[in-house]
Amino acid sequence: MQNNKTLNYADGILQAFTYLLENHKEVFVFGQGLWSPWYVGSTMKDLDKKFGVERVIDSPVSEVAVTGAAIGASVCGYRPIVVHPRVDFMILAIDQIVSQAAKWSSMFGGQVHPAVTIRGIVNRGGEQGAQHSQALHAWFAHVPGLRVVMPATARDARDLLIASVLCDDPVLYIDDRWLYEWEEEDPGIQLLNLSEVGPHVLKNGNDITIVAASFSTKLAMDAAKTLEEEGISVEVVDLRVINPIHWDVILESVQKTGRLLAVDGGWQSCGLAGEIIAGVMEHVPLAVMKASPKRLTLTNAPAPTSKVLEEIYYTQPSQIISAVKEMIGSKVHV
Amino acid sequence: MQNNKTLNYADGILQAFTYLLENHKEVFVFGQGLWSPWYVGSTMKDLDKKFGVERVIDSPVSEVAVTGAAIGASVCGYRPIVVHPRVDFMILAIDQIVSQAAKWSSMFGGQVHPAVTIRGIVNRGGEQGAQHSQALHAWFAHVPGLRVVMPATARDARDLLIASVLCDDPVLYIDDRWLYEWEEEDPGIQLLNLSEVGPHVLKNGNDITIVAASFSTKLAMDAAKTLEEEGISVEVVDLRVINPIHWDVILESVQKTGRLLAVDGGWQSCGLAGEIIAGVMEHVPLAVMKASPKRLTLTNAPAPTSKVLEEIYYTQPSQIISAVKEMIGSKVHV
Amino acid sequence: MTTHLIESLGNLSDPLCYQEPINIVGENKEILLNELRIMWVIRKAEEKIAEQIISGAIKCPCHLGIGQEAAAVGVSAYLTPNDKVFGAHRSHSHFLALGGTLDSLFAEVLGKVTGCSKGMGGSMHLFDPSIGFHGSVPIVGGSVPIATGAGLAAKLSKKGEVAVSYFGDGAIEEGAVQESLNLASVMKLPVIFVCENNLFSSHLHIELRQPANTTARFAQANLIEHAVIDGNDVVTVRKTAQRAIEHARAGKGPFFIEAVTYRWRGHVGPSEDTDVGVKRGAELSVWRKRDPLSRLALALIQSNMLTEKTHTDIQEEVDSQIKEAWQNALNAPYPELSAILETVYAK
Amino acid sequence: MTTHLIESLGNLSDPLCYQEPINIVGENKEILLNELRIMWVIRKAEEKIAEQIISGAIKCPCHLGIGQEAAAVGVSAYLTPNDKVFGAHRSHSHFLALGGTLDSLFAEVLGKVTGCSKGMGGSMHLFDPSIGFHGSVPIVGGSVPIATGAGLAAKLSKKGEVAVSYFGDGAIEEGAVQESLNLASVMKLPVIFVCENNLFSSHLHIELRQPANTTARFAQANLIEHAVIDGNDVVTVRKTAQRAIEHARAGKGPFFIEAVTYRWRGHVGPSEDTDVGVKRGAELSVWRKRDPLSRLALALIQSNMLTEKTHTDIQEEVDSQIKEAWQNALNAPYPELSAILETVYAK
Ligand SMILES: Cc1ncc(C[n+]2csc(CCOP(=O)(O)OP(=O)(O)O)c2C)c(N)n1
Ligand SMILES: Cc1ncc(C[n+]2csc(CCOP(=O)(O)OP(=O)(O)O)c2C)c(N)n1
Ligand SMILES: [Mg+2]
Ligand SMILES: [Mg+2]
Repeated sequence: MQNNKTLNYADGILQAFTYLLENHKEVFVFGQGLWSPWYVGSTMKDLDKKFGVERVIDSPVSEVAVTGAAIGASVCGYRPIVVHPRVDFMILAIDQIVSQAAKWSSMFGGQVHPAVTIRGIVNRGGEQGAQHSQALHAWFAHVPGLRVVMPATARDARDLLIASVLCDDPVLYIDDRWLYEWEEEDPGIQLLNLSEVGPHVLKNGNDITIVAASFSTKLAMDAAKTLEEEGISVEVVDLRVINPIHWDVILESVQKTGRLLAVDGGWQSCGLAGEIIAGVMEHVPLAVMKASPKRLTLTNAPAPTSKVLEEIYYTQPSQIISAVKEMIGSKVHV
Repeated sequence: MQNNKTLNYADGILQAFTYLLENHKEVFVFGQGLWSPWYVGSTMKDLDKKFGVERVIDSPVSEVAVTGAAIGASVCGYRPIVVHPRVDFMILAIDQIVSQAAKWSSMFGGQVHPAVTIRGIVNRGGEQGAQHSQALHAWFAHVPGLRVVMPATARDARDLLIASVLCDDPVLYIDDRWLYEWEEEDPGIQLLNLSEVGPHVLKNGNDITIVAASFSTKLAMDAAKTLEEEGISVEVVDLRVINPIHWDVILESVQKTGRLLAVDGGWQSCGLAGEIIAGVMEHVPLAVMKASPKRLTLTNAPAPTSKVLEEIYYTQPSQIISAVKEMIGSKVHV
Repeated sequence: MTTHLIESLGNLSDPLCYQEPINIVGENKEILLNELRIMWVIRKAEEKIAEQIISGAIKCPCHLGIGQEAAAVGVSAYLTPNDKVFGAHRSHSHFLALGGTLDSLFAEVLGKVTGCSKGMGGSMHLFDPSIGFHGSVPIVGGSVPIATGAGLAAKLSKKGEVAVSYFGDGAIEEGAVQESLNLASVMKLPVIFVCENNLFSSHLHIELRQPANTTARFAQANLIEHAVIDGNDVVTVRKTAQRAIEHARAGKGPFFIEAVTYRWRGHVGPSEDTDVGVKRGAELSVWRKRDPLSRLALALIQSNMLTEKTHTDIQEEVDSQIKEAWQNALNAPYPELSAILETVYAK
Repeated sequence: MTTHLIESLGNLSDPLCYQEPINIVGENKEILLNELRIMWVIRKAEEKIAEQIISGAIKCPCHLGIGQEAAAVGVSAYLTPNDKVFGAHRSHSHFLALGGTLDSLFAEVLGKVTGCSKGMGGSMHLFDPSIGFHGSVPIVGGSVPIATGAGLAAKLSKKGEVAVSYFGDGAIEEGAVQESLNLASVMKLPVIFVCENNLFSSHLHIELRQPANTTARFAQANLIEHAVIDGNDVVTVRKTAQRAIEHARAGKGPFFIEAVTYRWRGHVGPSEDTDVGVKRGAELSVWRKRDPLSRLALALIQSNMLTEKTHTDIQEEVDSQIKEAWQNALNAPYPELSAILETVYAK
């Protein structure tokens, strides 16, 4: 697989698991659905068969105990990866993630670091409804002590999963099923130090900066392509790690373009898009801004089921395109 | 009590419980510590004795079941108030709050409304440490379907608790122990419709708008007083209800002053202060702004225990004063 | 009282047992025929849904309970619309057994506004308080604390109502369910916990998830009255439920029914999952013989309460009901787009 | 195997019973004297803390286990520093019994940088891996899944290590604990669950929170080997722990010890809570007679292994250790202010 010219997101994840289990004996995987292709698409295919059920462990329906147990194993020298097939299920274990894993280093004076990676999958659409569609990354990005990774591209899906597991801090790794088929060219595995990974410019442009993460980055790229054809030059900044955020690349880009559109697949209030706007507006001088910043986020409601409602519930590239045009077209509000 | 000239926050809460239990037979209270003055200060003193242990029910250490049971009783016509003596304990029940209570109306087509009020107390300082000091209101403000109330003043502590319980939606009511002694004049109980309650101007001013909620509002008021003496006129907007936010009063105030400082007792990233900045900067024309907006939030770390560290961990009025002076002193970044 | 810990389902988990016609001695014919008919309604409704998933008409995830019909039908017999019933992800049977209409179920599964949740829920979120069904949700174990709270409401209002909480053998692994059992027990709440133990949670057999294959252990640990029964015998379920409901209505606290059963289809969708479930491939064909419908039908025929002809008539009548309901659902409109924002808060 | 469900603690919860000197027939004198000495260290350390809370020197919330010393001392006897022990909010005894130093405990309680958690934890967050103590946390039940994971690590690394999880009768009401029991059982993890049942969770007696006053019911329901014992008898605790540890080290899975005990002080802080705890006022004075220290001391004296004089010497020696450690802690510096930000992430 390593020599393929292109890689898709799902295969990127599978490669990362394979690499980690092959090269690091202290890595094991724990969660629901691991002995059957259940919810995780092809991202973990046959890992149990390849690496044995002792290291790829399917579990009872006990999110708290399983997550806590992984944290426990991590403070004993292991590097477990917990898999929650949906972010919605992961929140049952939130106390273990936020009050335990995120705080042990601090509470014990930096003497212990739970090197656990918790994978939560955003899995929505398909009329699954309100309890099976949540994307709550903003919650976790709120919490010091956690690193929160949201890859958009296939290479990041792989390289950031590896970096997450090899990082000594507790990491929340959130992937999105809507990205599983997204492909890109692949130069092979790159070993990264997660604490040094920050946002990067996925596409250069001059007229406006779109900041996004995960599937929203893909939406932004799709919109940017269309806009480019119409002569509007969009810079897309892909966040990659949403906590802690490294601001430099974002600030530089907005300094250059003078316009900021933040796009996020989570809800608006106290969400990631608002964080980007706040962080930028605190630091980029007002006079640089050519338009008021704007955000596009999920509809402010629980996810509906009916497909006719799903269609308008989720952000479409066309909305990004309109927003950009409005921001470019409009003068600075004066 | 009703005829007192002044009222403090703790008594405000006690009056609300008393009013509700006296006047609404479908109200009952459920949670830990209710048969003993445990964690809740004087805010629930002797309610069990006055209204009976059938309606003021102490519980096992089972946050999920107790919260879920209150939701269940609420969909059967009751108006329960769940009491979590700390926000930290409440998050164990987060699935019930966020995936159940917040979503039942939507998921079932608006045919049912869990009229439950969940009281979570912010109880920190005193060397209690990382797991007993959290203020996670931003999480709940992120979630459509919940109303999130954070009273700052004694009257609001009372009147908004009553309004929360009489509101048909699930409400998270978050009070802060550091406010229990804060007093104000009391014209007596005012019955409010929670869906109409929004931010209000607690103090008029012209030079800068400080937006805050709960204990941060008190900090802002303290700072504003000092600043006033130095000739700086601060407008303090107290949020009161942080989800959904009614923006008008906030936007009007910033339109007037041209400066925004958001102060919040939660963490910064994806927090409430960032939400205020984002919402304002999206809507108040750039040209109106006389300075970049700024936020003051909790130190970006879990709460320490040692008192020497606590002193610098929590925001002090002096920091607000310096920030305001810097914003007023500085020209607009150009 | 000394209680022996139940550490195994024994014969109840052996698919070779309990295949014979059920015991209907002394039972009322009309009641039995009605139960047979409702079970057919459930079975055929779910088969229709399976067919329409394959056809592509249904998009939403459906968890079919084909093979498990007797539990819901037996449990519902002594419930009234004032009782409060809560389900989970696999709740078509719970809904229909209480009298939920085919029209509103099919419409809901299609996301139509005439659905029982106005098209906002789909298969996993059913709701009809007029029949006493107060909601099903797919977070495993999520509705069990809520049902417990309905029991608390019933206790407070002192009208003899009971709450019913349906869940599975997987759900018992959730802390939420464990906490609820203690709460209901210590507060003596009128809650009937109905654990449909179909031996599987998704692809995993209970023996890979728990140290024993019976869940009534937890009723015992919480000192809750309980019964472990053949969940595919509608008469046994009904009689047990009667006992449970009387117990709860009388203020004696909760009751736990472990109804042992098996689902014929996969965890979600129409397939049989024989390639997926650990242990499942070998067992399924044997379990099909412990069919709740044919075991009742055969018993009725052997006792001359039913002829093959009448049995066929019943099925044909149900078929045409289903056909009509499906057509109604297809013809119904989708919700207005404004429903998304309008249902978030009460007006 | 047929197991009878344990539905009551019987005499173990009756404070009038188990007041006599403990049985030390056949026991080694040095071991017993050492146990007596450690129990004195724990008792006097906590009395010192109580005194210093009253004096105002200690600000942080301290949950004292005075009266419960035997459980930790007995459990620690056969543990090695490679084993992984986890505690909760009331863990001074667990820490000291494993060999944690008075200096580092007192300094931690004062928020000093020489504390076992470098002054970042306080009384409720103790940590010293060099003695096998891997952390205590005050979210009730919070460390139980973590200890279970240490058991998983031990199982994976196949070195015969065990994990120990201390918790209380209140914690068993948390879903986290219930899920952990199942997980440890089905995965056969080498975890020793030690439930110190002191009959109270904060102000509430167990009878107001659970339908029975014993928690071993849940070990039974999860098919976990267990023992319900007098937690104030250090020899019984030690022997039971030995059995439990051998069981776990041998790969036979978890073990659950219910050690019945009573705390003499209030839920938090130095007071006695006799006005607060439902049922507590009447019981406390009787429970004081089931003192783990005097019952051991008296047994030693009666068997001529100890004289009153030696006993006084031991106590005085401990007193001076405590005095010195307290002084060291007072003299130690506070953490640097930068510690707040520097400990959030690994370097
Ligand atoms: C909290 C949570 N965890 C996991 C899931 C995924 N899931 C859906 S149904 C199911 C199986 C539940 O098994 P059981 O309770 O026995 O019900 P059955 O499917 O057998 O009817 C699982 C694990 C979920 N929906 N919610
Ligand atoms: C999740 C959570 N809920 C509630 C509390 C408050 N609390 C602290 S200690 C305690 C009592 C626990 O009782 P038990 O487990 O028996 O331990 P004991 O205090 O008796 O040693 C409670 C309820 C908490 N710290 N965490
Ligand atoms: Mg099942
Ligand atoms: Mg206790």
